[in-house]
Amino acid sequence: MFPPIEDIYRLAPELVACLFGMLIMVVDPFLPRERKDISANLGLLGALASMAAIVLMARHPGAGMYGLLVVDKFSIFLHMIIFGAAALVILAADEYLKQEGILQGEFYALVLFATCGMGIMAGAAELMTAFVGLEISSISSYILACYRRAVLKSHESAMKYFLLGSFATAFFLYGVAMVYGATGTTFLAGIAASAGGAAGNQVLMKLGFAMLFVGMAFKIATAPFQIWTPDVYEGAPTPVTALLASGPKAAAFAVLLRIVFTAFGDAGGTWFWIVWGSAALTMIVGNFAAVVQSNVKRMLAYSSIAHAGYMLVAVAAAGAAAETDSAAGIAAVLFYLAAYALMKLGAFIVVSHLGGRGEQRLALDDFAGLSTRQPVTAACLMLYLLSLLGLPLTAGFLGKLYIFKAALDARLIWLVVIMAITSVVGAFYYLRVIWVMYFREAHEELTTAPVAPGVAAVMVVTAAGILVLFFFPGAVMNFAMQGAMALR
Amino acid sequence: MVPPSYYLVLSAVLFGLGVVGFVFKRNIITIFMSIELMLNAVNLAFVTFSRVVGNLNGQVFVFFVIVVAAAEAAVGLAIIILIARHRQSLNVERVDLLKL
Amino acid sequence: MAREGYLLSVVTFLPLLGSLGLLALRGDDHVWLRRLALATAVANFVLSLLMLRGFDAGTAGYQLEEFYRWILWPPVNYHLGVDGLSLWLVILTTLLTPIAMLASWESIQKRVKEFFIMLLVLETGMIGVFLALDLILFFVFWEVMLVPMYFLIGIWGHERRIYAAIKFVLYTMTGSILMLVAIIWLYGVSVTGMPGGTFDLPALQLLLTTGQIRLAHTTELLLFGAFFLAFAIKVPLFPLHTWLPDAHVEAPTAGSVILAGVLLKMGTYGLLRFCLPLFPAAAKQMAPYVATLAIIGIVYGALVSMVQPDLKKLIAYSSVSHLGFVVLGIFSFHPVAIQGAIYQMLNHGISTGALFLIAGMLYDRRHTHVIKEFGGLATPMPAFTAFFLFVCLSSLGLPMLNGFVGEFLILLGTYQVNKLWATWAALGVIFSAVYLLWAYQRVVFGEVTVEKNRALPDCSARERLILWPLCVMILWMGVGSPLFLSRTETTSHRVIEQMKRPQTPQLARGEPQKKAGAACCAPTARIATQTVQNEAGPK
Amino acid sequence: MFMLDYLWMIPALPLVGAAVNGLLGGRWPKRAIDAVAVGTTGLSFVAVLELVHEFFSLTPQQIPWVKSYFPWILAGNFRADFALQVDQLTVVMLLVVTGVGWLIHIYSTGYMADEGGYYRFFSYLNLFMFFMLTLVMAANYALLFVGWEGVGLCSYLLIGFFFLKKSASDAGKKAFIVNRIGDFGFMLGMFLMFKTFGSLDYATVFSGAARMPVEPLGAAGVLTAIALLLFVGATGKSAQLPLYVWLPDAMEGPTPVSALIHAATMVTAGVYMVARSSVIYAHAPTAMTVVAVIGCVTAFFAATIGLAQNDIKRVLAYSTVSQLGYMMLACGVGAFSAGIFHLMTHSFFKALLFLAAGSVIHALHGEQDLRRMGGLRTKIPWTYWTMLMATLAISGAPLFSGFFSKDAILWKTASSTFSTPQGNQLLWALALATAVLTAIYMFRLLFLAFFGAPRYDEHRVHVHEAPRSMLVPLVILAALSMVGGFVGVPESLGGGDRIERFLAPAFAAAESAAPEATTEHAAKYSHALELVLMGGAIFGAAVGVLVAWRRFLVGKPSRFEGTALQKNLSTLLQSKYYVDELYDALVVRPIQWLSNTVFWHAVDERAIDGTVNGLAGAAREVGERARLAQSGNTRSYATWVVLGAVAVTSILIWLVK
Amino acid sequence: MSAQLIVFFVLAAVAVLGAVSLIVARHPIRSALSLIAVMVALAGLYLLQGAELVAVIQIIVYAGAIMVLFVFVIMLLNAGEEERTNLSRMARYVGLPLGFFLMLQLAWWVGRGTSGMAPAGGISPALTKNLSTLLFRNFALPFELTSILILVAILGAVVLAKRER
Repeated sequence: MFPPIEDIYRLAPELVACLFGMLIMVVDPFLPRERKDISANLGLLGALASMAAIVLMARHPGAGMYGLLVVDKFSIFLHMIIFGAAALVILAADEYLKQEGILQGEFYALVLFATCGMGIMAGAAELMTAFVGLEISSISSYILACYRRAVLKSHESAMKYFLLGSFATAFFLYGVAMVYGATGTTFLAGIAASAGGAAGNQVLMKLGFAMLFVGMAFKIATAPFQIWTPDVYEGAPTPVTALLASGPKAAAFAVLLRIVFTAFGDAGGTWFWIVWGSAALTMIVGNFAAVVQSNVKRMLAYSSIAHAGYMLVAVAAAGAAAETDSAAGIAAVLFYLAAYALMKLGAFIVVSHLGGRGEQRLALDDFAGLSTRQPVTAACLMLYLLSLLGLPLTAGFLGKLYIFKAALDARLIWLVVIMAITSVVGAFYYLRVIWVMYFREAHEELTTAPVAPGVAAVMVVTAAGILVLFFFPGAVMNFAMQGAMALR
Repeated sequence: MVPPSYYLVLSAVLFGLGVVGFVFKRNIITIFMSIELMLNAVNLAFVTFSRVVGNLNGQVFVFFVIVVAAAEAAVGLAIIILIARHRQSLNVERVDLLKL
Repeated sequence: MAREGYLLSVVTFLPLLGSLGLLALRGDDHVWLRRLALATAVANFVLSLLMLRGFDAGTAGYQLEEFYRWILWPPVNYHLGVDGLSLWLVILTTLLTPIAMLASWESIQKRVKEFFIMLLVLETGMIGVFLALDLILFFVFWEVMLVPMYFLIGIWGHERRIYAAIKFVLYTMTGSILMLVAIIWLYGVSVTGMPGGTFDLPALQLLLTTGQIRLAHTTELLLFGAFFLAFAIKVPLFPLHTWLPDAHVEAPTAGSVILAGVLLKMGTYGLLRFCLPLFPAAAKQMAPYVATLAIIGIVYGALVSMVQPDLKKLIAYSSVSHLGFVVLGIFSFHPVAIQGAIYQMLNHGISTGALFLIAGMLYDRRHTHVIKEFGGLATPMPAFTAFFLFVCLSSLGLPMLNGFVGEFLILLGTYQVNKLWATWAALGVIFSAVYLLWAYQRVVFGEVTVEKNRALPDCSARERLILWPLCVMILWMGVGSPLFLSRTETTSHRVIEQMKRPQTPQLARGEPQKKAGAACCAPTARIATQTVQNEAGPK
Repeated sequence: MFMLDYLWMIPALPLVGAAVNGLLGGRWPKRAIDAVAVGTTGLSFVAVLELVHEFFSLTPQQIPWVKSYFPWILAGNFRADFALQVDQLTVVMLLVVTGVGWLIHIYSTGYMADEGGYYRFFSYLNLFMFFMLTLVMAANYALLFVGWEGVGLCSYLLIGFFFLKKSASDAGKKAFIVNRIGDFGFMLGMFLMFKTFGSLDYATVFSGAARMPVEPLGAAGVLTAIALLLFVGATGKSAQLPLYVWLPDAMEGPTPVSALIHAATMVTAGVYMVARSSVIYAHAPTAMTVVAVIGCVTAFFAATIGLAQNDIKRVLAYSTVSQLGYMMLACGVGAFSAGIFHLMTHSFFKALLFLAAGSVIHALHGEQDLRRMGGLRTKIPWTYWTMLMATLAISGAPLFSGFFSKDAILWKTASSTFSTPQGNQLLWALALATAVLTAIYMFRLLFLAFFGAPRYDEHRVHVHEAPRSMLVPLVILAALSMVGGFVGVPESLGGGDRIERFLAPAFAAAESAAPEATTEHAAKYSHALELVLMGGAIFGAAVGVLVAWRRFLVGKPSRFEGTALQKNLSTLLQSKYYVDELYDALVVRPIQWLSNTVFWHAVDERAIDGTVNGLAGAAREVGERARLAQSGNTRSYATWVVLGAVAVTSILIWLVK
Repeated sequence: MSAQLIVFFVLAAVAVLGAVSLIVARHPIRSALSLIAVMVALAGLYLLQGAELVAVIQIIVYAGAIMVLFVFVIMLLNAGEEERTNLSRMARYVGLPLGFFLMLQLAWWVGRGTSGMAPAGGISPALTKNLSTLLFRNFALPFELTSILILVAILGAVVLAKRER
């Protein structure tokens, strides 16, 4: 009756995360105000421990929990991204929470729970499981978004995220129902097996897929479902924004990719054009809207939309190449996800550090002369921006390279051209931040708090990661490739 | 013997009404209600389909949906309370500090 | 696998090393910052001269090659090599960098540390561009160079520096991003001829010339277009030139020197290195249009430069005109003309570099580039006047000075191919005299009009130290051209050689099939790739 | 055979002088500078004499004697060596250049004694010698072009020597640029030559050209094209129509410069070049005709202007243009040796004229206006006498050098076989008219300057004879202009016409290509006829002198005087036919307008930059539009989601099959 | 026209009307009540399809617990009449039409797609036993996860409701 021990191993990271989450919930209330850092350390420890647990999980590949969950290279790769992101966020959040003076213990617990949910999404081989995982991560994120309870913007972002999020989830659920109705199962493999039955089922399948896509596209934030992103990202506490930008996106991509390639793989034609259009629209909207932003945080939000678009290009490429091989595209997505997580996390964390108390310092002008005030911070931020821009010596460049390659192999010339042009547009706003930091003189009253150790650590890790991913992409790319293979 | 498609059409209609409600309502709470309406529609579809495809998974899913709905309700209402506390209005259109 | 020492790597990365050294120094220790930077640059110059020793003028192919694997999939390699084309350009770079440093010895006072770091990083980038034989590696250097240049203009530039800097970067990126796409596409094509494909330039060249891979005509045109756009912007070719005047006027002296001296050459270098050998058919088809643009550039640039009130702008537009000659020479596909083009690249680097240095010296004294502000400088600054004249003469192509040899060869070669082009282009020879002599007259001749100028100091020892080497080079290259040309000879012929394609269409697969995409993804195929890669690496 | 092996020393010596003076002269005393400058040129003159001596010991097969030193340009199939050559033509030129050049150097030491930038002046002058010698000794067109442009540079520098004067630097610039226009043609000529013969070496080119058929009159073949293109260069360098405009302005330079560069040597480079390329021209009668006509018209045209100028140097300048026209005419009618002959004599008397004029100016403390001179005959006798000799020579007084050379040209023009007899007669008539005019304006100059009452303020200006350093050259040159002609006494006067026979081998190829003189042609143009025409020429000169005497010395106004026609005519002449104004209006201004208004502001700033910035603006516009979607209103957001859902479902259901 | 069909139509009518009144009602309480009505009607439909357990839970948990929570909050905030602002032209002129269009599209295509469908014969009746085996064995993972979900919800409620310090 009790599931075999291997299944426990297969769930190891999630379990560890949850255990630590609960532990924090138990411990935190008993901690005096000034010793809250214990729960911070516990959180960090939890994240790291669950990262370690990934190894345990990796040792037991294959389906588990009656086929609801699958451990493959794909899932492992995403686990690393997700839990890594969580660890970094927790690392950096400490300073933020202190300066904002908001209660901390629950924060880390929630981050861990959210991560757990994302982990489930990454490994889910069945739609309902994915859905539950999705809900866990979403609900935790709603709360996190609302974490600055004294701040109206924070509520607002939480409210918008919550309303629209559950709206989208409803669509997702409806899609699940349709697919279930059409195939009699919600197991991805099963769907693939029984797809394409009677004509009627075809309609249901199509509706089902459409709804599932809406749900996932919403989480990934691709046009026209990107609409919530800027507001939520801006309103949420910046570390949370960092998490939102990296973790859930990766998890949602995991689900989308599984749905698209495992469940609907052979029906490539049916969804290709949707992805195509959405990708093009997303890149355009994201990049152009970012040009006119004066709030750096919001600008980064738009840029993350744009990057979702880039990744979608790779998905489209994989789709176009579906009948022969889509590994290249999927691998490109995975690699880009990794790179993207690094640079976005880094950028948002630095921004949260610079934002100062109450996030008052997010306007572009507040970054003036940063290069003289905090050279290293400025240099790191520049690195992230250049990476987002896709300049060489950064992971972003190789990411773009792989996406371009996949897209060109799939002959998506126009998508490539759009991507190229829009990424040049990207230069506009990334460079603007750089020149404000470096070319403008700081106006006097600007003073930035010294970099907290946590933030420093995050900057080191992310910056190093970005460079390493450029100079030695071999291992990562190999892993991504195998993960991609695992999907088929 | 009622053909399943009747149920499904009904669920579709309810779902659609939920969507319309979301777009139409201004009061945050009622908007949330229309989401609940959509979830209910989904449940109906699940139950019906489970009857059609001949396994009980659908009904099991209904439980999950309900639990999720509950959780969402708890959190959502909490958020709504916060909003209501800080600005004496539940009109969703008045909540637009974040824009452009 | 050819491994002939590590000289090229050393030459490429020594400046980077130096910049790291600078990082270690204290920011306010200007003296030692300058000294260390200069020492690095000079050392690099000496090292680069060592290339001449190992370089055999007789062999056409790449020499002193270095080849290491970098990324397994797609197979990107660290592949350096030098040939007649890149040899002198590298030396030009290593020569101009220390000179640029000396030029900014005193004029740069804020953020000295960053300044010299940027210069050194820039040098690494430029040398890398000239030496890289792997398309991706090339592109990496090509893009990396943007950043330090962006900063040089943006931080140490003059009034409208921001606009200039951003304009510069956006212009360049627009071209280069498309080039990246084209590179990847080319890789995709290469897969059809070689399992796993390759980004390696010699390998690609071999595949193309032996007909193992063929480009469908439209494909070739598109790829050519993408590459050409990137390079044409860099050159800059009319009508893509408008970033140049702004960038030059706003950049600090050192920036302008490097920009005019080396960066512009990357465009023409790229044309010679990639556009012609890789896409001959397209190049031939487009030649008339390109030549027309080049000629327009020559005349147009000269005329516009004639009426510039700002000395630096004037020189900038003259660059447009001069590089028009180079492009024309390249696209006449005549060995003599190509020789001339290569030579003209070097000449322009030295002469225009010197001109900008001179403009910089005026700026140091009077903090303006406006010609009206000067006049009659011959009285207070005789030595300066002499240098200025000498450089002007070399720039307007007086025989026995370097400029003439280049222009003459270009026109001579072009004339053999197309009389009309050469005739129109030769007009530039007249106009160059007009604008340079006119500017010269307005600056140095006549009575001193502005009181401030009456007591201007003549060239300091440092400034003489900067200008003398350049003047010597100018004369030397004007009289002893064979020394240089003999080493570019084989290269220029090889370009023509590489433009040949086998006529019999074996495996006329223009487009890379999706299979190709697949093949290079399968791990097994990837291993195969590498094995092939190793033989196919440097040929 | 020392000199023949070390030809390079001849140009190298002045170069050394130039370098030494230019780099070190600044800190040296005048004496040292003189020593270097005069010494080096003198040495190269001596070297030339030695060379000539050795030259006569060469067998005809060894001529032209070519020595190649080092390759200058090597590229593909193009090769240009630093190679010098010597043949009869070169010898004459060398003697003229170094000889006259040396004299003028000596003269300058006196003339420039109290000018600033002394060392600069001499280093430029030496540099000029170097380039001029390179020009005449070059063994291929590329190297010739080096000298060609080099002398242009030096003339630019020397004209603008007094750089404080705007007019001076302007004149220098004008000279260089106008020459560049000529060089444009010259370069194209070289390119075409290379395309045709695959080389620019004289040997290859000439032998190649000699083998090609003569192109009929009126035909425009390759050789004609080459010849005409080269001639464009010649018009620039030798101040022929339409590019003569720079020469008069060039008088802004110091007088010795005018004497050396703008009278004796540089301006004759064009003539030399045409003569050097005689083979090519001989094969292109069309080109020949053009050359002849241009030369002849220039001669007349310039002479007319010379009549009305008041600046002593400008008069001489226009006379130079006119005399150069003669030489071109000679070349044009195939009388290359006559052309060179006149080139030589002209270099004597014209140099003398300038130097003498210089001495006059020197005496009057820089006064150049003829209207403020007069009665100098007694005050500066040496100058007067030497100048008289020169004037007689140029006016073609019998037995003076000018007489023989000019007469040779006139006769050859009349008897040319290159164009139709009518054509010849026309050219001859015009040339004769020019001769008359020459006599008039030269004697006008003489009378106005040296005769009559002094028209300058005698209290301030006390006239004094020039120092010996200036007089010696005057005297030597005077002697030369008197006797110099005897190397070319025509057969008709029982002379051997030595120079023609000496130069014959240099133009042999050209001669052979020239149309065969038919027997009746030979009969028609007999010695008798030649003597008759000669008489005509002498008579014409006499008339000219008389007119000048009557008008400017006696001062008796003719009936013609005072008429409206005369007034307009004289203003027209005084303002030199408004040619400069014409060029300014037709060429200079339009180009400036085009560059400034159209190209720079309209195209560059509006069109191109406008587009670029417009694109940037457009990006912002799109951004503004895109952000409008972010109304901040959740209902709108929901609408977007619904929109998406509808789109996706519809696409899947309706579009995807 | 069997009895079942009649019952179905009655319940369906109730559901739809309830939904409509949920939308049109100005006062939140009325909306809430109408939603409850919908739920009850749906519970009836579940019964009609032999899904007793679901029906019961629908009544107890959904209509009972969750909706009570809603009503409670409405009371707590004593939210009054909804003000029908129209700040979003988008929603008014695009959103509503599209919403209806989506409804019709779904209804139409689902109807067509499932027209042929008949209940699969011989299925294991929805006995609580069978359900629980599914729930506690095959779907144990999501089931356990829901516990975390609840935990998160509680945590969230705590965090958000806790008074500012």
